[in-house]
Amino acid sequence: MKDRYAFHVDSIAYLDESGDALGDLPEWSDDRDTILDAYRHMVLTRTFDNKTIALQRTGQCGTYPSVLGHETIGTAIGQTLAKDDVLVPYYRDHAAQLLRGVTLTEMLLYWGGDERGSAYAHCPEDLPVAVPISTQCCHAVGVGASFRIRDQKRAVLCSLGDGATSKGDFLESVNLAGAWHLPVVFIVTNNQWAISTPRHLQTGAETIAQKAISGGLPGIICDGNDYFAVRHALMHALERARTGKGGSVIEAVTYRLGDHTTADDATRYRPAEELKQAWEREGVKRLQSWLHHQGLWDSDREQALQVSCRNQVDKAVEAYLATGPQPPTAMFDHLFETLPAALAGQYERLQRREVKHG
Amino acid sequence: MKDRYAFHVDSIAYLDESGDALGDLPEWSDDRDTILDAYRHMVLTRTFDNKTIALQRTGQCGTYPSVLGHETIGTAIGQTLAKDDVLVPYYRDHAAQLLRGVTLTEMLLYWGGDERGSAYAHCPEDLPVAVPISTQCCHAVGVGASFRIRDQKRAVLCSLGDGATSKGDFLESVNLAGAWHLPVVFIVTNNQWAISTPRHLQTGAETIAQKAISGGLPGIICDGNDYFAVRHALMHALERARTGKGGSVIEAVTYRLGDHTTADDATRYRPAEELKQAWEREGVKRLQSWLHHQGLWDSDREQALQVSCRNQVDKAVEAYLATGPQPPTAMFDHLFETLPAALAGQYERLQRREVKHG
Amino acid sequence: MADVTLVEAVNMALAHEMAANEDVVVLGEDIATNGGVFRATVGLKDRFGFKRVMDTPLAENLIAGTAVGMATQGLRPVAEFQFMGFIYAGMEQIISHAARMRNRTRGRLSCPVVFRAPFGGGIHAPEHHSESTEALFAHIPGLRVVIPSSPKRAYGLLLASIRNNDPVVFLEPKRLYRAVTQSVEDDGEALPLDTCFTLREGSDVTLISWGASIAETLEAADALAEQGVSAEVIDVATISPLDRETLLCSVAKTGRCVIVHEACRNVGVGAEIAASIAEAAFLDLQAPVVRVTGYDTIMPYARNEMAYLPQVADIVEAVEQVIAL
Amino acid sequence: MADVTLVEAVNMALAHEMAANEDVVVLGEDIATNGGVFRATVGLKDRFGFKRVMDTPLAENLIAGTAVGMATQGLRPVAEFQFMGFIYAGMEQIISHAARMRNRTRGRLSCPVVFRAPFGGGIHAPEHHSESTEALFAHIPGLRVVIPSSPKRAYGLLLASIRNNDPVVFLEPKRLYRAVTQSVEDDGEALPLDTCFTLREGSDVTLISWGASIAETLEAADALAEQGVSAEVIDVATISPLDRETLLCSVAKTGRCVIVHEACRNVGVGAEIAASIAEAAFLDLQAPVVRVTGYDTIMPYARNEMAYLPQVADIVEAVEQVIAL
Ligand SMILES: Cc1ncc(C[n+]2csc(CCOP(=O)(O)OP(=O)(O)O)c2C)c(N)n1
Ligand SMILES: Cc1ncc(C[n+]2csc(CCOP(=O)(O)OP(=O)(O)O)c2C)c(N)n1
Ligand SMILES: [Mg+2]
Ligand SMILES: [Mg+2]
Repeated sequence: MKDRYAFHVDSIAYLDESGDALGDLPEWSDDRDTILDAYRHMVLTRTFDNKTIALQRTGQCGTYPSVLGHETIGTAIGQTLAKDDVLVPYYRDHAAQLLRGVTLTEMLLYWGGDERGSAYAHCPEDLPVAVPISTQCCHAVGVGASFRIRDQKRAVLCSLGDGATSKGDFLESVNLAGAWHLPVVFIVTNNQWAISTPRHLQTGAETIAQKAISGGLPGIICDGNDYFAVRHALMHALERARTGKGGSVIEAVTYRLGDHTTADDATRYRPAEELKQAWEREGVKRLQSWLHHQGLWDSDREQALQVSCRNQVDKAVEAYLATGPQPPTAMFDHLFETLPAALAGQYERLQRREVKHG
Repeated sequence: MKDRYAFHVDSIAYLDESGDALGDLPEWSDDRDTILDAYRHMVLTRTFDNKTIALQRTGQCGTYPSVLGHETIGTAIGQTLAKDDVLVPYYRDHAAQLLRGVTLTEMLLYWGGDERGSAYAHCPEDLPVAVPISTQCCHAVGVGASFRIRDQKRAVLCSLGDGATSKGDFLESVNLAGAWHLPVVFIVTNNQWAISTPRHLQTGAETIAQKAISGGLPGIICDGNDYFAVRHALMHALERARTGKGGSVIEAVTYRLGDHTTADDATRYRPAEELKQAWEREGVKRLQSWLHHQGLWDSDREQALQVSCRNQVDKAVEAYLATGPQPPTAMFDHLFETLPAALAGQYERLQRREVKHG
Repeated sequence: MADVTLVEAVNMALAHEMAANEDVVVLGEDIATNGGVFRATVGLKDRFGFKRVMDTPLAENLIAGTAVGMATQGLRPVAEFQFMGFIYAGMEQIISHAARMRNRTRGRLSCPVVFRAPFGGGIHAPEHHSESTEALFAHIPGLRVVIPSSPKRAYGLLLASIRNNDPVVFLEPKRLYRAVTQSVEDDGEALPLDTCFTLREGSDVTLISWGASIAETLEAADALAEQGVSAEVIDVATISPLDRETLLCSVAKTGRCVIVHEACRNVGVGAEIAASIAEAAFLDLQAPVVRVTGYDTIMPYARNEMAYLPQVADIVEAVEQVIAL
Repeated sequence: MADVTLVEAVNMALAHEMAANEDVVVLGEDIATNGGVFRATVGLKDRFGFKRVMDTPLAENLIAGTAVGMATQGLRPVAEFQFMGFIYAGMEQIISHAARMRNRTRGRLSCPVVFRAPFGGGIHAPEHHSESTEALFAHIPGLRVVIPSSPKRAYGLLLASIRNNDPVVFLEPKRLYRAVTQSVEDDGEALPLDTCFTLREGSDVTLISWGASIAETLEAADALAEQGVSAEVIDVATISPLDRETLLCSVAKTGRCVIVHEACRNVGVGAEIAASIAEAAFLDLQAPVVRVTGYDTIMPYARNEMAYLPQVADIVEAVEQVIAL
């Protein structure tokens, strides 16, 4: 006797590589302003990225992970999340975080090695970047559980990379989201690499999205360089979450166009040809082409945008470079809510030492 | 544009609840001797179980997890594994371990709180019980990897409970088995409960077997009280593994007929009616009925078997109770291969102390 | 006023604070319907509902991390690990997130989680059910480590730990769970988290201990009194941050000190206490600070576990040794 | 004979032992094709093949547990954690299995795994990339903890660790990875795992350190020599089990002791050393044992990390303090 349980994941796309529609676009594509905003934001993100890499190369910033090739996903996340949803980002979510209200200067401070970069004056409930891979997934379900406990109609967006899906945290969290019916959407940026580890060494699964099945969640794949596909998948998933229909997993397929971080040299392990081909599919140019085809964009606007982005970034860099370091004693300031008596001696010693040594 | 990736898991069964064949039995069911052996072993296991619970109740054994309801799965595992395969058991695998060569006395020593219970004189490569749930899954893929590294055609059988499938270890290991194409078969004893946590709170997944999909492994469900189904699933999976076709996940569906352990009282959380129904489906009686229907069993044989099992168990209990404790200094004997000089002082102090305090 | 055991006092404190504060929630394995394998959470689900009393899937890393996430939303989760031997899967979340969320965000988010776990040996349980690894947590900045050793201190310290706005690892000596009863008033009075408790005053030697070993330490003090030795007994209780003041004042008075703990000796909390006292009370000490501890071995299985645990005679012998100097 | 850096010496030892013994295998994230993010495993894949040099999926718990499983089959896995800050997910496997497999099976199975991880601060890396939590492992019976501080010791101690039949946590001070070169002969000579290394003899004070802090400690010894203070410098190197003999002999000679480590002070390895010396050398000590350590805070991000790390001036000041007594 045999019974069969069947499962599936679908893969969606709206634009081809050259920015032509593959068929009908989603209804919301009428909202041209938002789409123009998206494009502008992608360019801002890329401008910031270039600048920050330059700062790192000249010793003015710490190790930095380039967002090149991830602008589309981040922008779609930032645009789709509601103000009172919560973003649980990973370290390549610059585009999303900026739209949430993290300032360019905060971001520079963070990568420049200053804790104040995670103080997020404008999105106080969003989580900071979790450096230990995949650990943020557990936080996301915790935030989602708090929404359920308090009967709030809010969603959590948890972002992670393809490498992160191999770590138990992700799978345990997907399982909890399913068991507790939590309003948590996981979006996996499958950029084909985890540092030097290619996607096929990361898992034997045909898709990343199918990992959702292990927790009883729906999974979907979208072209991560296709703004319409990513945003559409997100809108649907977040709406489900907010309306009590539970969590889901989105796999957004893209390619990491840069090195892993400024400390990495991808030529050691990555075929040049593969990179070249990936550039053909990248999302910023693709959305620009679509806008061109619609008559919504031209080279004048492009030039103006470039100038304005550079100005914005330059100002942020200025503010960053003008921010003096915290005093050394700052390491005690937020260790506990109030400094325990047991640490008063160390605090004073540090104060004295600084006065002495400079 | 939409692409679809499809997945499935099948569920198999050969006997109905009363031990009648649902259709054709597997070919190997001609081998009546092995099936009779299986039944005899199930009865031995159950005899041991009853006795050990009695020992615990009278202060002669430590906390003990009853195997009631799990005899069929364990027996099928023990019969299907080849001598040079490796068993990575969990703590409810008495039936399997006994067939591997663990002695009844070793088992009593283990649950009686004596490390020598894991010395396994007769199956030196099998892993000991891993108390921290699910952690053994990682060991199993490690053993599987060593087979691959050394080009050995051996399989690993990793056993775990339904609760254990929620812990990252299992999912990470399934993923590695898929990515590295390892000869590891995971068998999940889904007995509906993890202590007091029912299956539906453990995961939102419709089946446990579908968790295999997250790592790109095949998954299959079998009736865990149906000796033919469990053994057939195992034979197929192990053969695949040994012949380089990779790992898989088997979900064996049964019911924990006893308390979680002797320290537990399941009436606190479990409906009596559910338990009653489960007894209708249990596997030992079911195989007995099948044997009866085939004319292979009768009450005389049954009585003789009961007597012989009791004798075997009584002898083991005698040997167990006659085994004096290790000397306290035994705690140093296998800490390292040789005792580091740094610990010589502590060792001597313990020796002296024992002489003094008795 | 009720006569309660230590584990009942834990339950009382949980119930009190859940009633007083909606943000307090409880999660862990088998804690809701079953009331916890040690019955510490019994009755909470019926009183406060499934929403606030949550049975989790079997995954300690997830339990720890989910609690951290909840806390960033202002909830005050009390997360139970069924045994301390199973807390290690949660270490990454405790070390890398719970202890750091406030610091990392410069106070924007915080982590008022209590991580509860029964710990220690002596109940004849299987492997991994008898650990005492408080030292691992005491070494992590940003965490508090609290260990009660009586029903009253369990009640007052657990209330304080839940109300505290930072993460607390709250370890309950399971050997004492039902060892004694004490009359505890359910008055919501918390105890301080930064002070050791002097259980008995004395002038000849300071005995410093915590957790289940407090029982043997007090017995040893009795035995010593019969020999005419007056022992001061201090329950450290708030293991980290450590109240060195109380300890040093006592040693300044007695000039001698013996530290007793069940955990392994090497790099245990006793080492920190001994090093701190030996440094700060260098001129007061008339004898070296001596540690009476578990051995630097794996905790033996049940049959031999008593050989591992510090006994009254070991403490008395150590005191005799330092007194002789 | 080649002039090599510490990380090159690590690579040399790995290559040597892989060539000598087929059972030695290497696994971790990005260690094969990429040769490790610090290049410690560079060239191994080309030389020994994918079968013995394995890029793993991204899961530290899995890396640790897979290594344990391999070891039960007699392989000798060397598992790399990319940074010590990411080892915590592997703690359950290291504590509950690696350290216990031999004991649990009464010697039937064993666990000859080396868990390698770069550790310590000073390279201006992001959060979690600068930890020094050797104390957590030193507290676990059944584990060895080894920390080299020169290319020669890296080579010799790593060979010894791989050949040792028990689990070793091998921590590499990444600040020293490329700080100096030393001529190291690839002769397969292992160093002992149970002996501290006396780097410099002296008579006035014993300076005890390990890891990257050895650099500042040696500099401090130079500075003190100019002041006429003769400092003995000992590199503990084999952190656990701890060679107390060498340390005590030195303190018996000098009567004074300063311990220097980068990790937090509270319940650090320095506490164990200080407590052991203060107990065993009670009558030899002319001043309290003083610890110069990192603060009991979260390691600050890059901009302020130097304020956290013990500096030469801090060591000199501590020595002046104990000499003044
Ligand atoms: C637990 C943990 N292990 C290792 C690292 C080091 N590390 C940083 S990024 C990274 C790869 C992550 O890959 P992926 O999840 O695919 O994200 P991507 O960088 O490709 O966007 C690794 C191994 C880490 N930060 N945390
Ligand atoms: C890591 C860990 N957490 C908790 C426990 C305590 N515990 C022992 S058995 C068990 C339930 C396991 O359930 P399942 O995997 O379904 O196996 P079953 O007992 O039902 O056969 C728990 C929570 C443990 N041993 N290890
Ligand atoms: Mg990636
Ligand atoms: Mg179960």
